[in-house]
Amino acid sequence: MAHVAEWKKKEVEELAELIKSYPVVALVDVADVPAYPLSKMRESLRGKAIFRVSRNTLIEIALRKAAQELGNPEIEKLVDYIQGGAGILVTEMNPFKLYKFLEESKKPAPAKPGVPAPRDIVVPAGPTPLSPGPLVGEMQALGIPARIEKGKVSIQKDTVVLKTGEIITPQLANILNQLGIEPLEVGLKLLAAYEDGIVYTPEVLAIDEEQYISMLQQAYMHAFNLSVNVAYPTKQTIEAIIQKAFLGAKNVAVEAGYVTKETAGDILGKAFRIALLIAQELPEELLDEKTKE
Amino acid sequence: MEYVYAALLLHAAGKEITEENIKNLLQAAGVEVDDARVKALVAALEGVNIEEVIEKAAMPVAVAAAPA
Amino acid sequence: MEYVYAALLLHAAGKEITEENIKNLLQAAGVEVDDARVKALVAALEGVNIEEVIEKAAMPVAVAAAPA
Amino acid sequence: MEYVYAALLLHAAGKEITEENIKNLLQAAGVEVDDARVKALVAALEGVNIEEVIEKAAMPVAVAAAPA
Amino acid sequence: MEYVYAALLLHAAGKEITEENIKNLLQAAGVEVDDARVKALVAALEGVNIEEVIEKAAMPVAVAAAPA
Amino acid sequence: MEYVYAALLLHAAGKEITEENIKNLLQAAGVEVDDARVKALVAALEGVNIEEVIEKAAMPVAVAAAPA
Amino acid sequence: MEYVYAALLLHAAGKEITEENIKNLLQAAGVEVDDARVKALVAALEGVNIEEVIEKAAMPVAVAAAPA
Repeated sequence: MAHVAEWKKKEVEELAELIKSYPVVALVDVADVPAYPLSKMRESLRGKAIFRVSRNTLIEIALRKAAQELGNPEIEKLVDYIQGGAGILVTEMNPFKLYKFLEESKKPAPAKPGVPAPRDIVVPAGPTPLSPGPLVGEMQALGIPARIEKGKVSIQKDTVVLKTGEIITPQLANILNQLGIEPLEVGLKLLAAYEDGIVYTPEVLAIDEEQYISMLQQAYMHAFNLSVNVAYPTKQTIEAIIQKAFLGAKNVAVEAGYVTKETAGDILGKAFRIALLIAQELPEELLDEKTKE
Repeated sequence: MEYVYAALLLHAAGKEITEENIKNLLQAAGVEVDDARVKALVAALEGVNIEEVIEKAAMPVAVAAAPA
Repeated sequence: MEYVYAALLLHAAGKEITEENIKNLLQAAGVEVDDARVKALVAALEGVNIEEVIEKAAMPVAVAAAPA
Repeated sequence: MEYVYAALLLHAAGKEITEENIKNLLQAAGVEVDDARVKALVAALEGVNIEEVIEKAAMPVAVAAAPA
Repeated sequence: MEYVYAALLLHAAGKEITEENIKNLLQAAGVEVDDARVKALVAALEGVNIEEVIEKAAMPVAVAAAPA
Repeated sequence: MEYVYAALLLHAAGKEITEENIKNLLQAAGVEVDDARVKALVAALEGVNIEEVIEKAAMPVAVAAAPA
Repeated sequence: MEYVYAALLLHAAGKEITEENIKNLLQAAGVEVDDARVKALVAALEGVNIEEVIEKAAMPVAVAAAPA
């Protein structure tokens, strides 16, 4: 039997223990996250989740061990999602909330050559703290309208320097870094999350909040319509119910040409509008002075 | 609606809107007149400033046309 | 407007809109009834498709409610 | 406008819009009738679908949106 | 909707909107009254200024024209 | 509105809208249930095609908003 | 839609929208609960001001008035 280092045994032990003691276990990829943002992220996770970076092989062993000890083979499915530089994150947040939280805690990061732009990169118009130098020429070469104003470099107008998916060149990275523009994003990339026998992938977890909001609104409108249409009054709908009844009554009266204090205006108005519209169809010489107005 | 048009015709012609006048008009048009409707109409129009009402009716046009 | 409400109450209740029914209702509400107005209303409503007119009033919001 | 109201009264009453009918009506309203205008009105209305116009008038905003 | 019309009839007639009055009216219309619905309606109307609410409804164009 | 939501939840779940079911739901939501309101709701929904009613826009204000 | 109605019922009842509360409600309605949907719903609604969202839905007139 191959010798296994003592620290590895201990590490697996600890990881398995974590996996066993939280309802939600997520795998995250930290390969692209530099040390500093990573420590920032650890901070923001404090109190919400426990986060451990380890070796992929040790995570795999720990998952299998936890699955066996819990008698829950489902957890082992997470092994298939280990990728990059994996870390393990255990929490009580539901996987959807966890995903949302991780997305929201992504931080802007400086430009790196060779990396695709996650979205259009814009150099905004306005003054910069940069002093005149060779950089101005480089900017102009890249189509950035830079000028010297009051002894500093100033950008004349908002300029898109790179479209989504285009690769950042070393020259551009340098310029963006000098300007203090951070076009990239770093954060923990969720690979998969397990809870209650189900493994959730990012595609499933990326919920469209707008859609839920429109569903809420639709549900509310349904309730509103139901309440008003069957005249079941609630605090929110009593006014609409009264208005519906009133307008129904008024419309019937107007349609019938039954003049009351409330309908006189509508009925006379309607008759007048009809007359006006008819008058519009008539030749000019037929109209008297008043109608022409 | 013929009762309403009769009232407006009288108004446009500068005549008073009375039961008799409306009745006359409707009869001239060959309408079999329902006295109750004439009565009710004249009563309802009492105190109504027709000129004003008509002007307002033309107004929504202006309001509606307003929003940019 | 109480005369119109009475008529619509009858309509909503599936009852016939007759002079007598309207009168009854108005009296039950403690209104001193003007026969001419009752007559006029019933006459005016003849030939009006109440259901349709009410519905017409409610319609356009459907447009509005349709989520963009 | 009294000529137009006269025509609409006839239309609402289900009568034909003829020169004679309009003249009768206007005279009953005490209006001094201009024969040429009556003639022109009747001729012009021949090509107008009054029912359609009435429908349009029920929707003030639509009307409102119309004027260019 | 007959319950609501009953309430509006009472309002238009200047009477108080009480469970009893609504019930009376509905019975006069020949409606089999459901006490729970009467109760619910009267409770919902408490504190509602009907006049104001109706006025709001009567000005559809103004409302509609108010830009969001 | 919680009573209406309860009814709609039942409807969406394909369950019958009965007083008991609504009461159960409201209690599960921690609402102190008013029996009269439950009764009134069930009575109001009797014979109603919910699918149709929830899609039918309720606010009649829009006469003015009728699209051109 | 029953999940959304459950959320609105909780909101209207002044209760917190938690996985447990929604699950309870759905089970009380006899719905076989899909945990993932509950989780997704609760996560999506976190931080959403439901009152505000609903109010926006309640103003269809403004929408309707928006000229095309």
